[in-house]
Amino acid sequence: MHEHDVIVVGAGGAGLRAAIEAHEEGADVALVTKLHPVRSHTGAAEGGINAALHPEDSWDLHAYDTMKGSDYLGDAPAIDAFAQEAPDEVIQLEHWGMPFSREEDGTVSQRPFGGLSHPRTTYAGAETGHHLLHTMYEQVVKRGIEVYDEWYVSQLAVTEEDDPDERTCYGAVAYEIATGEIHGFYARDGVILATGGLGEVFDHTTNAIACTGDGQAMAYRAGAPMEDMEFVQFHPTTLPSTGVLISEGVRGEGGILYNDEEERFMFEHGYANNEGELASRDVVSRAELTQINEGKGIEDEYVHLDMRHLGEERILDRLENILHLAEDFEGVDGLDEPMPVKPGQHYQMGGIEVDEYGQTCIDGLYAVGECACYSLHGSNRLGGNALPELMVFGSRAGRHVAGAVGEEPEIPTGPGAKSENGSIDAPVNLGGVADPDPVATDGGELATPQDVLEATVEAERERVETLLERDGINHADVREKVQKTMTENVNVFREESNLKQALKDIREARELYQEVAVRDPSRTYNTDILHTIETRNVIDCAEAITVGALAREEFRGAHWRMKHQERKDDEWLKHTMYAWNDGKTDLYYKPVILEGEEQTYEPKERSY
Amino acid sequence: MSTQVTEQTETETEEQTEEQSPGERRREKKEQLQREREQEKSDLLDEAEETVELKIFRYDPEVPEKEEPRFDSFEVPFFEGMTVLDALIYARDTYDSSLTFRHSCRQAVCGSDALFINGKQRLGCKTQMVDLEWPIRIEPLPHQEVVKDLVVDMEHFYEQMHAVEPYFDPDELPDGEREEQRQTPENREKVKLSTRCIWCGACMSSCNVAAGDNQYLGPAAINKAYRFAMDEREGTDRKEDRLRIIEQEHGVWRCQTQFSCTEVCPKDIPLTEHIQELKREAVKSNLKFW
Amino acid sequence: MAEHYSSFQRGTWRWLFQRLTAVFLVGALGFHFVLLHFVNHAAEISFMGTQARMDQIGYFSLMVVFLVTAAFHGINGVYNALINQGLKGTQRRVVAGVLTLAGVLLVGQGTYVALHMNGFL
Amino acid sequence: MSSSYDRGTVESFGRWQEFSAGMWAWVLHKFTGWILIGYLFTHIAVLSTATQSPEMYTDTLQGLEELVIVRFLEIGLLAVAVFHILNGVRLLMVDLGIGLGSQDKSFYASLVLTAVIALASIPTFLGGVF
Ligand SMILES: Cc1cc2nc3c(=O)[nH]c(=O)nc-3n(C[C@H](O)[C@H](O)[C@H](O)COP(=O)(O)OP(=O)(O)OC[C@H]3O[C@@H](n4cnc5c(N)ncnc54)[C@H](O)[C@@H]3O)c2cc1C
Ligand code: HEM
Ligand code: SF4
Ligand code: F3S
Ligand code: FES
Repeated sequence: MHEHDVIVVGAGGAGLRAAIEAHEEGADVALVTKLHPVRSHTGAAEGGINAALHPEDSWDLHAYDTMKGSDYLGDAPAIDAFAQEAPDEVIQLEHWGMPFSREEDGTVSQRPFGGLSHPRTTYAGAETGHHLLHTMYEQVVKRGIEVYDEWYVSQLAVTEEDDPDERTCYGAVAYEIATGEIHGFYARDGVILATGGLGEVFDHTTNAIACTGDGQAMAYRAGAPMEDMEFVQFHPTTLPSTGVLISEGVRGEGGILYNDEEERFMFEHGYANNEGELASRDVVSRAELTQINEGKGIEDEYVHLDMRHLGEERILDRLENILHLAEDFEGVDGLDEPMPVKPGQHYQMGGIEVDEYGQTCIDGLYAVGECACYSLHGSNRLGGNALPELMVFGSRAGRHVAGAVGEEPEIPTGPGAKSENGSIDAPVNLGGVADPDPVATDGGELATPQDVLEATVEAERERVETLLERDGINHADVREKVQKTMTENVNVFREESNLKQALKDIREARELYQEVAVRDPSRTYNTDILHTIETRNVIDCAEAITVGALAREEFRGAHWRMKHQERKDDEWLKHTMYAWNDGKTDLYYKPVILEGEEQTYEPKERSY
Repeated sequence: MSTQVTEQTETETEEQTEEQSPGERRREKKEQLQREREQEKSDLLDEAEETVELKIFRYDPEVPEKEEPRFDSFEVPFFEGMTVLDALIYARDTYDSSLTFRHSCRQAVCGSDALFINGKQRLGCKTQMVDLEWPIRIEPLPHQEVVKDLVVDMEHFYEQMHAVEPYFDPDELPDGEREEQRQTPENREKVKLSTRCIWCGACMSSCNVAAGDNQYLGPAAINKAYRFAMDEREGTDRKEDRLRIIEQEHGVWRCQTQFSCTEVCPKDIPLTEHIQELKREAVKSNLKFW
Repeated sequence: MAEHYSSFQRGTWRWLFQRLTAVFLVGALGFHFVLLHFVNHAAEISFMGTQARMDQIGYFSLMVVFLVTAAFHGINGVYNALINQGLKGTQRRVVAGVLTLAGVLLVGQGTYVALHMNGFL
Repeated sequence: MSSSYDRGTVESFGRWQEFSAGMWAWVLHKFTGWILIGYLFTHIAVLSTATQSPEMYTDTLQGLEELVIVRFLEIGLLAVAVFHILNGVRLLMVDLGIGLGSQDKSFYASLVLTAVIALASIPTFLGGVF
């Protein structure tokens, strides 16, 4: 058994930041990650990192933009903390050596980005995330923080009180990929989940294949509810064949979208008369799909993003890697011709419910980064707001877990925060399958932390044994089924009948999952087992997204419903919560907090 | 949309399965799914105009049939824009789920899938099938120990990367609150290419010198040192220290300018150029001491 | 990792001298070849001719320097190549000794021959 | 338990078919360098006849020059030297950071030039032996 003060699960931007901060506060930290840290998907972020650095800019403007972008579903305490601390974090990155793009006078450059009232997106070429990730990993190396790379965390060791509010997390169980051994990790102070996104729930996504929603699903099954899962951001400019992202930076620099008839449809069809291409992502994605559905798409599939008029010099200076991406993954030369783009799953606004310090309702369990939901992005994330989120909340959680925070959080968590029950007309059962379920264990219930951990390790060993020994179907078939139905039915445009269809398909996938088995008998680097376990998480996440989407009968931010074409503030200014307790699920709501430090945010119409 | 059609068939299956036990129902579903999948697979193979043969290196120290390294062939349908990684995933998900390789981002930023493809180190996700000669031979990176199938042990590579003290370490920081260090755009331009490394290990694998001398820092680590040594934000003292590290016994002098590192680097980093520049910097700094 | 941190880096000097001698050798070797194979046909070489050339102090010293640089360049080259193949420890010290000795003998014998040629000995 | 498969240097070096320009240049430069230093030793040994007597020196040299095989070896030596010089110059440029982008072209150029010079020198070298 391994023992540390703090176990950080996941070593993307959020995990690394949390580990560094906890270490600075004197904790003995270990990073446990299924990929080597530099392989995390934070490295794929292109556009930039927002922070109000300029003297003319201010944090409350940034906070306001973020709240407006969230379509008033963000919680003010999180948004205020975020906007206030983002500048420090960006400067901190610079001091750690991050190679930001520079102005002539040697200061860091900032560019305009969609939904921002001031150019405050700091960037490093079109590979900001790569530099951010590597810069922070370098700092981890400098500090000698222990990294267990290629160790897959498959289970949290959480006590089993009936009320999740009373549970405690004592650590986690990790599967050492190279050897197939299962280890317990005892965390004296806490476990921080930073496992990133869940793009694998869909089949057209900008996310990595490793983005399988592990953290969300693990915390959820341990009792921490999922919040606002229906809000999935679809990025308007991804390459049609692979889902590779063409950064918003292209539009930030002046790139233009055209339909098949060479119309600049963002303006000509009035989707966003002021901001045009730079309107927020949900607006642009819907505009594109509407064009495509109206038959104005190119090959009925995509639209064109043109940056040729920017000139070779500017493109090479600021967007060089976009040229490589278009060339390598789509065979298109961006200097010569427009690039084909279409919307693709990009970011999960919802996630594990946490307060503004990243704490879940379970004692000792934290979540930060894309897998968490402090309700910063609400129903729609602004471009360039995720990277500062990793930094700000990573560092807040790191400080908190190391015991360096005195204040009480303002955002309530857990079932205690429930304001109202929810219900949907589900066509099938939700949650766990009734049979005893040997391949999907939950936590154990025992007295001492070590016992809890031991029991969880045992359960995990059993699960892996079962998967290895029995005969059954390939998980890939199940995963594909989920991805297909999600892409077809829970996409940008959502209709009741489709959502119900998706629930049926997911249920079917869940039942099929009872039959999965791993064909590879080896203990050495068995990725078959990992992917099989991941698929379980994909199913749970898919269900939560769909349930949320079916429940929320309004159109807000990224969530669009066919029959509910307006934002209904009277009824829906609340978070959708979806909780799991021993196989049974519960849908409920909790209020949105709009009273900020400086201002109370008044919901206004969101127009760009 | 085809929603309606699916819905109909769905209700049918549901009605007819109502009297069955859950176990039976599941088995039936499973068979049905398997039939569907098989149909789909053969449809895919038919639909694709061409198929490609992949010859993939297999090895597993624990599985008797795989203890002796061998090559397995897989027939994969070819679609336009298909990359080697796509083909590998297809082969794994369709034919043999024990086929093992690293992958994640699919867009050449995570550095997981550097492989030896048709005799050259390349990223699977960045290599278009049409650009290769068929059949395609896929092996793990040479000069590294194979853990299983296409997975090599990267530990040594990481150690070399860590050996050059790969972290920013300025002599001093600005005093002002929220004040950044200044760096000219020219200086950023100078280090820009070197900061692109994704730690894929392709360069190290291609270098004969690294193959012969396990302690050689290797092109990636030297490039990492270059990234910091040339960054004007770090002071001159630190730069001297960095030069001392790279001109050690197994440092830059080992490089025989074979250029293969530069040729295979998927991020187009001019590695040889950087190594050579460091050699000259080292000579210059030593001349100063004279 | 690093083995010695003195400001006198052997690697540096050997590397640098390998290049500097190479630059010199381009001229010297070119000159040598042209003179003894093209201007004067090798087949027609006789002691008389050699002596006539070697009597000129300039030519004589050029040849000696040529010998020294070529010996250093060649032997250092061989030594480098062996090191690159992973020669270390005692083995390496032995090889270094043997190569240095060979170099000294080569230069010694060569100079001795040259002195014979210009009639000094 | 996990263990791994060490393919060994032999297998790794067995990949010479897959070598690229820079690697061949390295191999050839090594090879020619070794020949040259070897020759230098031989050369001094032969010239050492001068220490015995002027006649012996002249006889030895002229005697050797009468052998066809020696004439051919001399062409080989020229080729080796020319390649080493040309590629050496190429390497010096590389060290100075000049023209790294065309390092493969300059290698091919060295090869071609070497061949041309060696061929052009044949009449000179073979003059008078037959
Ligand atoms: C293509 C793309 C471009 C983007 N561009 C921008 C941008 O310009 N600006 C911006 O602000 N945001 C951007 N984003 C969003 C932002 O990059 C992500 O939200 C953010 O990087 C997520 O970071 P993370 O640390 O939460 O997760 P990740 O970086 O995904 O890291 C997850 C970590 O968790 C580990 N992990 C996962 N599961 C397990 C497990 N079971 N056991 C152990 N370890 C596990 C992984 O190994 C990994 O280390 C972009 C996103 C994408 C996909
Ligand atoms: C005429 C001009 C010459 C030039 C420009 C030249 C250039 C070079 C250079 C630059 C190297 C270093 C290669 C490296 O370390 O990467 C080298 C290596 C070498 N040279 Fe020369 N050289 C010349 C003549 C000679 C001569 C006359 C000899 C023989 C005495 C010789 C023998 C060698 C040897 C043995 C090596 C080492 C090869 C190896 O790496 O194994 N060179 N040469
Ligand atoms: S330098 Fe290039 S080839 Fe080498 S590890 Fe970095 S990205 Fe890969
Ligand atoms: S291949 Fe090796 S020899 Fe030098 S130029 Fe690259 S490190
Ligand atoms: S999958 Fe990330 S580099 Fe290829």
